[in-house]
Amino acid sequence: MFELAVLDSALRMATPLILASLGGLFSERSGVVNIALEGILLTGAFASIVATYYTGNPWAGVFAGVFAGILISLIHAIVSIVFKADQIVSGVAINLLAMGLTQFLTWIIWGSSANSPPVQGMAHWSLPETWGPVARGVNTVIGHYPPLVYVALALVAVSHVVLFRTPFGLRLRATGEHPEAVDTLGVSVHAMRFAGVLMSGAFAGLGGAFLALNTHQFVKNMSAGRGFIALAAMIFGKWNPVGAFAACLLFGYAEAVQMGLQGQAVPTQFVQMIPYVLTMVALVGVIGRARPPAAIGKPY
Amino acid sequence: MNRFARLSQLLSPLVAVAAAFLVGGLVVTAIGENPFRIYAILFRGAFGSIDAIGLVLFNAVPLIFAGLAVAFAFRAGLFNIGGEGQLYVGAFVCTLAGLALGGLPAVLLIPLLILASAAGGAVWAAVPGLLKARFGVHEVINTIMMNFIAVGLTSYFIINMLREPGQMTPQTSEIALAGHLPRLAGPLSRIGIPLPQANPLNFSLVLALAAVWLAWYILYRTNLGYEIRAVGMNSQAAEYAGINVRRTIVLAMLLSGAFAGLVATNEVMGFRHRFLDNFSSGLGFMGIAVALLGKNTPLGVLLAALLFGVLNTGALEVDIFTDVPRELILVLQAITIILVVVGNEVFARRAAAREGRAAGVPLPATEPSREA
Amino acid sequence: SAEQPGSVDGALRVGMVFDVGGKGDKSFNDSAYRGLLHAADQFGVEHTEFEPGQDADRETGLRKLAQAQYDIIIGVGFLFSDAMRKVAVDYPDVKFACIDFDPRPGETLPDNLAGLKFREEEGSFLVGVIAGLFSKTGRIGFIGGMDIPLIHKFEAGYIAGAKYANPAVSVTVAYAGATPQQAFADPAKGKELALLQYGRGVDVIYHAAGSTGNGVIEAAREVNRQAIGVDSNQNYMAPGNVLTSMVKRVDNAVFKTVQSAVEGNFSGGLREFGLADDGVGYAVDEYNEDLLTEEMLSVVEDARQAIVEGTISVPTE
Amino acid sequence: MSERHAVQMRGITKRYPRALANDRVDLDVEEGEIHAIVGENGAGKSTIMKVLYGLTPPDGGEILLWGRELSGHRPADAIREGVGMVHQHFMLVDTLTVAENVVLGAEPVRGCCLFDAAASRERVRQLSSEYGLSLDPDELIENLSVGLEQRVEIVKVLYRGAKILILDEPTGVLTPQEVRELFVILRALRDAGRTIIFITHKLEEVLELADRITVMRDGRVAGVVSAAATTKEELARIMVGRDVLLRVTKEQARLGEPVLQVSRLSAVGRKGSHVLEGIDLEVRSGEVLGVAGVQGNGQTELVEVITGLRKASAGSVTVSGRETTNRSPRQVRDLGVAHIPEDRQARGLVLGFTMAENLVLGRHHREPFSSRGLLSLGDIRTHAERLIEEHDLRPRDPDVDAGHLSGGNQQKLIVAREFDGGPALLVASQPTRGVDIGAIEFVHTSLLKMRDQGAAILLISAELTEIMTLSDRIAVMYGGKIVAEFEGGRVGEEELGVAMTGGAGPTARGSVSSDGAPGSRHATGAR
Ligand SMILES: Nc1ncnc2c1ncn2[C@@H]1O[C@H](COP(=O)(O)OP(=O)(O)OP(=O)(O)O)[C@@H](O)[C@H]1O
Ligand SMILES: Nc1ncnc2c1ncn2[C@@H]1O[C@H](COP(=O)(O)OP(=O)(O)OP(=O)(O)O)[C@@H](O)[C@H]1O
Ligand SMILES: [Mg+2]
Ligand SMILES: [Mg+2]
Repeated sequence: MFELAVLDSALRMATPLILASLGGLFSERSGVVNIALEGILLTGAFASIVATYYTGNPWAGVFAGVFAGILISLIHAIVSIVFKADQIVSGVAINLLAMGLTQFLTWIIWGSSANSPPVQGMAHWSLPETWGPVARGVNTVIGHYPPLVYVALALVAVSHVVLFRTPFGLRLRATGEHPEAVDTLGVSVHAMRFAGVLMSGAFAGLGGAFLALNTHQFVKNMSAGRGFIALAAMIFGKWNPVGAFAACLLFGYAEAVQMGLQGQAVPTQFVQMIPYVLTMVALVGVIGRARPPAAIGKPY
Repeated sequence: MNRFARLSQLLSPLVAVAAAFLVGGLVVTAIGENPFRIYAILFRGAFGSIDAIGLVLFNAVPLIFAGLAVAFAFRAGLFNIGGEGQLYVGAFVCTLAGLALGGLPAVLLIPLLILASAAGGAVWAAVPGLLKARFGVHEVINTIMMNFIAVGLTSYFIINMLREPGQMTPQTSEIALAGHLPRLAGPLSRIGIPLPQANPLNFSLVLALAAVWLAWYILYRTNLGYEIRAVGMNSQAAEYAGINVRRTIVLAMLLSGAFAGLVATNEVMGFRHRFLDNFSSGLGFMGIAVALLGKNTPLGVLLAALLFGVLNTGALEVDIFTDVPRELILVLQAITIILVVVGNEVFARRAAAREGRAAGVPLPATEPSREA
Repeated sequence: SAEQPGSVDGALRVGMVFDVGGKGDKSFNDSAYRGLLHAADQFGVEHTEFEPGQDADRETGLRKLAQAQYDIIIGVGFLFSDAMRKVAVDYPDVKFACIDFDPRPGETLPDNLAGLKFREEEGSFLVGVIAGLFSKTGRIGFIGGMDIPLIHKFEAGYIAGAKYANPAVSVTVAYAGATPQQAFADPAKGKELALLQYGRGVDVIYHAAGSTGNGVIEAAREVNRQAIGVDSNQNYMAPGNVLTSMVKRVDNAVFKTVQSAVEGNFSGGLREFGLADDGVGYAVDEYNEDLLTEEMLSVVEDARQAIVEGTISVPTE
Repeated sequence: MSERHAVQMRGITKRYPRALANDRVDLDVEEGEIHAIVGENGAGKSTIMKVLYGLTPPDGGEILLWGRELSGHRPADAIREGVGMVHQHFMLVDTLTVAENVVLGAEPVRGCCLFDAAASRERVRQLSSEYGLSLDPDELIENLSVGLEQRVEIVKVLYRGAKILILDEPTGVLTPQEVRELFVILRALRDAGRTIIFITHKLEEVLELADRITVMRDGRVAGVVSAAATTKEELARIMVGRDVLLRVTKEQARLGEPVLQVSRLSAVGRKGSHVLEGIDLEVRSGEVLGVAGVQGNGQTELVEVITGLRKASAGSVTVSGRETTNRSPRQVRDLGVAHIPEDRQARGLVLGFTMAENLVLGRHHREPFSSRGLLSLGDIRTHAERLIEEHDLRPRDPDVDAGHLSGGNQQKLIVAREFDGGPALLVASQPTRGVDIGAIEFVHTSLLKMRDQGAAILLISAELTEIMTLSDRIAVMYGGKIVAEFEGGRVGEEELGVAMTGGAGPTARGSVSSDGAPGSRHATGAR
């Protein structure tokens, strides 16, 4: 259970979850529930492949994923912030929209309702071999992760700093707790919430880009429920970047262990349940009540 | 509420649906198809014949149950994303009972299987309910997790223990004939509605309508409903009023799960007569959309489920007979939801503004009381 | 695609209903679709096709096609078995064919329903032989989509073949998921499953997991090991890293079925396609010919001969 | 007093869907004065201030600051022009620290873009010592008493360099000592040249503190008077438009059997500390026992234990001789205990329920409102119509949602419900908080009427005048204990105040407040 391959796998499985849950966190910290993470992941995945397909450059795909994530979360922002509609309804609708739109466009662009052709993937980062044994050593340790894994890890730290060490983060957190207070201080609640929701789009879009670029392909509904797991991780992590990160690692780890345990005497279906049962047990036993931002879900 | 507000309550979803069709039409045009032709085919698929209408209803039935499940829990302030898992367990228990109790006559077996469906769903929903009531764990996470677990568990039992002998297909044998819900084609033909015999519409529709009524009745005519709504709107006040909040949460989840479990009456008792692994393909999630579109009221759920039934049924026709894929319908559904909620807000604000203008005068300040 | 019932020029009308995954899956469904296109090319038949959104749509869709006077309706995938049985009886003038038909013991099919089965285990046996011969580590892997009987056939044949080639070989087996989503449409999961197996010394992995398997092939490319494709020839997807593909000639079956209808000699009943009639096989092309040695191929061909002659019987479970 | 006008508002009109909140209001505030605005609930006081602060755009009228027209109608514009506001409901973020709340929206920055926490702390320290407002910059708001929260609000305003301070009902939730301290601070601010606008219902305060007074009624200005030249009675008359009984008269209590008996009652808070310690109480039929105390000293918890909302860790509670210790709220209610909760919106009402539904809350499960698990809608409606009639609830429509009622009417609804059905014991917690003098008068007379009909009444109030006028006996709580008991009418405000603070400094808090019930702190924030 602790072999390197399993840990590696855990980190990679966790990466899209980490990105999506960080995204969800910015949205929810600003007071906007975001159950659209699933749809944003999917949209990001799709856009990243489209862009890579046409440009041949996976980094263009990364930017397209982020951009598409922002675009689709803009719908969520407009519907739930400007029009003050129910945030959960909006999220459900966006999930549907993402599902339909990505399949529809897959069909338009590639004539397939199932998947895209393979595209150029992202080269792993590594030091030049000419640097000698040191470079080789470093490469064997870190070289087997896709670049976006490092980006995700860095973003955990960045998110923590942004949320807890910048004026923006202070305002964002205050907006989720007590929007009136923020408003009376001359800070625009709408602007903060737009920022939160759009950031969630950017992060989850990036998560989608990772998901697709890592397999070099878009497959319909390839988010496969990860947006919901990310949401659970965010709650599990008590709306903190580091907490959410830890929860994602746990989920990723449980998933990897599950994959690694298969083929033993236990029926696969039971092994496949491990992450979910583990989550429930952990929630009851370790974590208990998590306190969401006080004004979450309430239009302002 | 004044008449304008009431009218707009009715009107706003209609306008939204129309607007969604407009947007969908633009998309269709953009891909070089004639939207009028596509929509004509869509509506032919949904309304073109008695058969088509029967299919609309048939497709609406599971959405009614799944939507009620979400809406009912919502009234207690709970967000039940676990409809999918609950309906699997409901169908599983129903199938088990239908296989085991073959000797019973229909008058006994049918009610028993209906109960079994509801009970299966209820038990599955009770777990997150209990965890919420007892440990305060957010039901959203647990219902999601329970979905995955339900799918895995039923899959295991269906494939490894209950699979129809000699079959590859991961499905059980047929349940006892006495447990089949009759199709509606026969009775309807007798009263002059020529629904084809092959149409899958069955008595589960009647159960769905009864469930809509029951949900409404429980919520608005019983103590329990009063308490559920009180807990949902203000659990502190409910506690103050002597309502056992934890118990109410568990009960609300139980009932919510029971509604989800009743999907089995259509799938297992009325249509396939067996449990097919992974039969649902996301009904539980569509239930969320249906409930929200129906504003979490039983009647709203019914209407929203019918709308989705129309779209799904028409989508099949479009998919078969044109080059426009069914995904367009998903897009259409999503746009409809977005526009309905936006429309509601816009209408509500306009109604409020009107009311203000109509009132025009300040409210009477607190009048001195007569006891003074 | 056609919309109006009744054909204009008397051409035969063919309707095809896909399995989960649908047109463009580069695998099972595409193989069926290729057969249809080939037939359209050859015989000028008209055709339409669609993918059902939910389970009940299978039966409804078949009926709609029958009502719209399609002459022959092909369901792709065993999930159509029940619906086909019912609908075929209601429309005796329409011909039906079901790929991977799942017969009940002792069942006889109506004259207008052809059940087309494949002995995937036989093809899987041969790619298993190749894997067993190729593996340097003596460890090979299998990744299935869902833990269901159909996929067990692939697994059982593959393992038997590998053991035939190398009795000491060990096979690691994994399944992707319990929902169709996770099982057949999650390449990220497939890739991780494969990387994990490769990380444990496995050097060849055979997948039977739809789009999830695309991740397996991607993993092979990434760590420069071998994958084995399934259903369609997937060798091109990562040249040099797809050892071979177990091809299931659904295209041939579809083509032949349409042909029989065109020529007026369509007959109902069960038909099984195995190694003997090229219903299944393994792919060798420019992408993998450098990987397969003469000796390997001769062992494989011997095995094929033995299976056809019945001296080797391949397990299905 | 300077000649300059700090604020001139001309013809301000503000219309809400259900009310004309401000109707051509003119307001002149001179530089360096303390200007009070008084008026009943809903008179439009908060609205005119929100307009001034830019929170609410007016439908008409103009605003001049120091003779210049105010540009823009956002709080940011007002803040820039030197206007600061302490809101009626505090605008503090619970989960942030004092310093973070103070600098929010105008944060000091370190480096390129990092929040400078050290500088924030330093500024808060500096400002609070400048005006004698001792505050710990690192304390979380959720751990502060209301009095301290208010200081944070004031520091917030000062931090932004406000020259005009608006305080909307700043004294409603303060103890007498805290009020006195606040006044000292406000006078100091005025003497330092700042202009203060001060909203209140409390006429004594106005006369004590203000230089000039604007009286509002029904959204209009009913008069502007100088504090030196008016009396309480005159102010009340301008406010309400009629003579008001400023003091209720009560008859001698006719004591009956003991109804509520509390002995050696203790309860433990979330963090394991004692929130109640060895409380002994007795309330007899026909008697009002007032419980005074600084908020957060266990009053909330005492009420919760008595009504079954919180578990006792030791001791016992009996009602009419029956043991109710740690019984469920329903069991307690069914013994004839009625309860006016301290926070009407958080506990007392389901805002999404209609008036009729709210009027049976807590009794919905009993005959005649339900039988065999089914609601009797007819009886519920009749009941509602009767209570609406008897208590003059507005609007007179049982189908209106309680959320659409004004604050005063919400409170009256609860009073009507809890008074109905002849309870043996009435636990009334802050029964007149935030309601105007007309409604206060009503609640007070009703309470005494109930007492005279033989009910036992436990009255908890932060309003000392209320305690002193209504109570037959007064118990004082401090630190979760009863520290003193007085006969009603035999004790002065001063004496009570000293007992309430346990002899310590005026803003001292007992050990219990930091982990009081979750609702107790919010109670002060909500209206
Ligand atoms: N934020 C708001 N949004 C909508 N309506 C509001 C809002 N605040 C108050 N109201 C409406 O204004 C009316 C009176 O509100 P408010 O509570 O300010 O009155 P009040 O001054 O407390 O009245 P009373 O004199 O009876 O105590 C109510 O009808 C209420 O619904
Ligand atoms: N946001 C709002 N929406 C609708 N109506 C409102 C709103 N705010 C205030 N009102 C209405 O405006 C009127 C004046 O309200 P305002 O809050 O100014 O009263 P107030 O004098 O401050 O009363 P109080 O003493 O209760 O604080 C109220 O009767 C209420 O009906
Ligand atoms: Mg008010
Ligand atoms: Mg006010």
